Amino acid sequence: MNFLLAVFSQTWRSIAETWRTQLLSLITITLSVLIFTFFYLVYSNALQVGNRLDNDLRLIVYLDEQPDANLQQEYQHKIEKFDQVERIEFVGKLEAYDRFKGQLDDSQDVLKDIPKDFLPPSIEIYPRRNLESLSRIKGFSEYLETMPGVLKVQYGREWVERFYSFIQLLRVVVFLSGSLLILTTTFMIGHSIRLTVFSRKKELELLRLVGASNSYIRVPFFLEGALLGALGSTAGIAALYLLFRWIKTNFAGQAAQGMFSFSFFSTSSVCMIIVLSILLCAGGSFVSIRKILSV
Amino acid sequence: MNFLLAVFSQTWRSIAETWRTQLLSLITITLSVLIFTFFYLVYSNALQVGNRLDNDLRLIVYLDEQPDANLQQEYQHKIEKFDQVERIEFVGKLEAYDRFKGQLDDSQDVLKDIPKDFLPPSIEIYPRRNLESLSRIKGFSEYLETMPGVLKVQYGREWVERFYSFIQLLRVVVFLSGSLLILTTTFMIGHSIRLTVFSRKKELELLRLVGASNSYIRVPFFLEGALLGALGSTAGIAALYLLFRWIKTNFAGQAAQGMFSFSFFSTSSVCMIIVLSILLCAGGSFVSIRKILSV
Amino acid sequence: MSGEEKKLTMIDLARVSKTFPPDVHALADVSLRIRRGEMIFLTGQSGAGKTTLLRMLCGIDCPDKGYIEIAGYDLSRISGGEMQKLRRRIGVAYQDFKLLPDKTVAQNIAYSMEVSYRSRPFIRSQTEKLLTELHLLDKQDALAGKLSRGEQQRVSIARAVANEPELILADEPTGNLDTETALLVTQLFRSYNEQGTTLLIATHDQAIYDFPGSKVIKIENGRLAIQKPPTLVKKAEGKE
Amino acid sequence: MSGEEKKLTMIDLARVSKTFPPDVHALADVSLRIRRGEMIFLTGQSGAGKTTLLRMLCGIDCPDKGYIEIAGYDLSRISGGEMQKLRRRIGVAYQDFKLLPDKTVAQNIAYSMEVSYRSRPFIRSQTEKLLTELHLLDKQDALAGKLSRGEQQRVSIARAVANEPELILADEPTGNLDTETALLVTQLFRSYNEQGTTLLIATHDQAIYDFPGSKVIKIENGRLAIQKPPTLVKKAEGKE
Ligand SMILES: Nc1ncnc2c1ncn2[C@@H]1O[C@H](COP(=O)(O)OP(=O)(O)OP(=O)(O)O)[C@@H](O)[C@H]1O
Ligand SMILES: Nc1ncnc2c1ncn2[C@@H]1O[C@H](COP(=O)(O)OP(=O)(O)OP(=O)(O)O)[C@@H](O)[C@H]1O
Ligand SMILES: [Mg+2]
Ligand SMILES: [Mg+2]
Repeated sequence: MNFLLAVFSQTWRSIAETWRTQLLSLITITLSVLIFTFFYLVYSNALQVGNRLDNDLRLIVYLDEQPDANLQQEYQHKIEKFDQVERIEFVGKLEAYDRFKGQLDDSQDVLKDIPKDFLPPSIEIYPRRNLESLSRIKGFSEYLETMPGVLKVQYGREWVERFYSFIQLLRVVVFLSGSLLILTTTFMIGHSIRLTVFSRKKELELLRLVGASNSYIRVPFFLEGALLGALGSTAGIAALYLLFRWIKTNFAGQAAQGMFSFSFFSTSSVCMIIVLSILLCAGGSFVSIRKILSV
Repeated sequence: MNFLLAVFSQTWRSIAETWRTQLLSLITITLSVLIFTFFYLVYSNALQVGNRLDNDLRLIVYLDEQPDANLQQEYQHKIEKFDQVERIEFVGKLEAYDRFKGQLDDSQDVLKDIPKDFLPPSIEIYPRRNLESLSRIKGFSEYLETMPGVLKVQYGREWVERFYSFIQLLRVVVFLSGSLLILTTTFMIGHSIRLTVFSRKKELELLRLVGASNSYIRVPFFLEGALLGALGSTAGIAALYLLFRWIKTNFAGQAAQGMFSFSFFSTSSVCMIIVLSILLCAGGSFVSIRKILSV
Repeated sequence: MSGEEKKLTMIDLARVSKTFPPDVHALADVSLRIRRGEMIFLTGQSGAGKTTLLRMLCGIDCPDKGYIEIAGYDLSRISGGEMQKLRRRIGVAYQDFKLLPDKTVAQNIAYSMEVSYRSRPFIRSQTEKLLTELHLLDKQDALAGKLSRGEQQRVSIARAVANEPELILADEPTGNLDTETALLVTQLFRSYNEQGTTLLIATHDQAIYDFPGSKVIKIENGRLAIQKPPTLVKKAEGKE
Repeated sequence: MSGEEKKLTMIDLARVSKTFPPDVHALADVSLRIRRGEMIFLTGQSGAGKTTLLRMLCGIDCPDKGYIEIAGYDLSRISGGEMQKLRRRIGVAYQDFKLLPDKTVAQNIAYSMEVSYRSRPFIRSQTEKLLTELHLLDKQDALAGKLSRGEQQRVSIARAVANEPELILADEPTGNLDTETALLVTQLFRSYNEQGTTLLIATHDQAIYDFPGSKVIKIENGRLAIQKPPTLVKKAEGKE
């Protein structure tokens, strides 16, 4: 009872006396959490963008004759022998004609005099959307061309390559910046905590000398660290959320319907981040005093 | 002469005695420069990516009749009245047929029996590649549809929107992270310098008390700061260059031929960055002692 | 040493040595027994080893060789928690004061009582009483760092005695005090001694120990030299 | 005051006052003239204002009111550069020593000489000479923070006199020293005085100023009280 009272009054007093310096630590933590979560958010959304952008990726295999059900199965078999694919679609001559007509829209009249089967039938292959299968797409297309009855294999080679390298590059950049930032923030928070502890080194030493027990000295630091972590991470996440709303309303407008579905962290992730920050700060404080308390 | 000797021996002694703590500052500066230049590089390359990705952006205006030279000029005039454009191209019926034939490649035979003028003539309009003109593209397309003789206006609406919002988002993200990082690195370097100066506060005070002149005290700090800045920024840029090479060889391979032309800073930019770091660190040290030297 | 005698002993040193690098023999073979309730003065030239001895008695330093027992605890075997409890029973006035310059005088004095969970009213009344006795009541709320050295020294003494310790160790407690102010300190120490507190005071100030019946130990280059009365210091004995 | 007299004057104070918040009148209306080559002792109870006076003489603090002149310079009008040059001509032994604990004894002493661009051999020989006189030669390469308080005090005195200043200000220079060691310091000061150096020594230690012909000033609550001989202190005058 006495102990708890003493510890709380200690904590309270130290906060009241040092809040100006603590503010600096708080800003550090807030900034760190903000930066860290910002990158995490960008990274996780970037991964999703990658998954959506390549929905259009497909190989079109033009055939010289309309395949019957048997042949279709054979083709399917052969294709799947080479690589796992997401989906295979057979497009007959008439289907192709309808599509073309659909594209011409108002000017469908121009097709009036043309036989409905002037377009070749085709197979549309949607490969697995991952980077390994992409790296093999050229080989895939060459393999498909060797199949009997194949006129030509077409795919948005240029686009595919652009996209994948772009997305992959984006991932690498985000990942690298994230790593650099984690390094920096760890450094900063550690530094900040060490500074706080160090600025009170004399007081801690005196407490040891007059016989304060270990917990009497440490618990206030632990509580302060936890409080800082809680406040800092909450502020950081709040700032991130505001930023997120701002970006979403101002920049992701047109994209929102389409390929991006920007999402914030789930509530449980937010809680995790806050709890982690609290543990980190409290733990950091705790460990830092250890060294000083070797008197 | 005496002064210079004293100052250099002072500087040398202080470096020899405190290089362990200075190492921390050096790492801070290196990290900061690395992070900062990394983002700058990403940002400037991202802008370029934006400029290349949209080379494919165009509006296709299908016409019901092949326009003669007069009409062409009239169209051109009307189009340019609405908005500045990059380029306008007239595609005649035969040209359209040739293109279509080219696309069919090996299966050109299917076109054998079809009249060569079954495709409508069109105008291809390449708008200015900037965000304002993009935001008006819908209006542009509607305007074009009101022109006489226009069957249909087509453009990769979805793609255009996707791309632009994506690139714009990328820019915002990179810009925001850059700002956050500049904030953080400024904070860190300032902190680091203040710490260095503070750790020698007692010595500086003593120097004042025994009658050292201002320059006797400041010049060594200035030199040290400059040295730190030079070493730190050089190390940071060197690290960035290694990173750049690594990314380029490992991830930008396929893209290198196409849309990205990854480029590092020019030599003069590198020099600028180093000189700026030196000035910043030296100046920071110089200013920091000011406060202490008010004894 | 019998159990009875052990109970009466506050400080027991046996052949204690301490060497600092490179080869400063700060203490060499010091054996000493101080009974409860005694007031002993420790003298010796500057650099003789007085502070080193006192630091070992409150557990800041450890001896290289030898055996130290305080209030029945063997300092080489004591656990961390017990050491801290023991420290609460010892009041130390350090030669360099160890005051916190950014705290007020009252706060500085309160530190030694707070760690023993003394009640607030007790802390307040004790602080006021001591500051009155040391003529510092008007400085109660001044920052310790702003005081004159002599005032700081008195604050450090007040902090040492505030928690009513069983043992008071004072290192040069009157070095920055004029004769009159030093007298206040001496009187304070005497009154504690009369209540049964053991005191060990390291000092150069002949004025405060030059009275009939005073018990003085002199250190010379880390060794016990003269003592007055001569029976005070035990013969060197092996580790018991 | 005639020009001749002005040349002979080292320290000139006219109605100097200093008040610290909240309302500590550390100095009140102090007028004082000390001629070159004199050795003056400044005494007074703890908290009387001795340190405050010395701090103002070396320009660390400014008086609230009054006029201070050192070696012909009016301290209220002196420029920063001139103040620094003047400080090189004044050696100060502070009451709290102001040593750098992480530097060796020799380095600490060298500071006062390096700022005057003294040559290395001079610095070395001067350091050795002073340390020998103060019985500290074996501590030359020890870190100042590791020394005993008395040793530190002597180092701070050595630093104060090392640059052969015209004026030496010493604040309680023997507070942590035993009688014999204090004698070394007194002798050092005397020898400098004999070479013409002016000395102002704040002290509580009656032993070092209780000799025939000594000149003693006493401060009481910030005011000059007794002086010996009585002619020493000038009458309070207005600002000249
Ligand atoms: N940490 C240390 N490292 C090296 N030498 C030390 C250390 N502490 C003390 N000494 C040396 O041990 C000797 C005894 O020091 P101590 O502080 O005990 O002297 P003291 O009797 O208290 O002297 P004073 O009267 O000057 O305070 C001194 O020569 C001192 O330089
Ligand atoms: N910076 C300050 N702020 C507030 N009060 C101060 C400050 N410096 C000194 N004082 C007060 O001024 C008075 C004179 O202090 P000073 O240090 O001059 O005394 P002193 O004569 O040197 O005493 P001692 O012999 O104890 O060193 C003291 O009461 C002290 O508390
Ligand atoms: Mg000592
Ligand atoms: Mg004083």
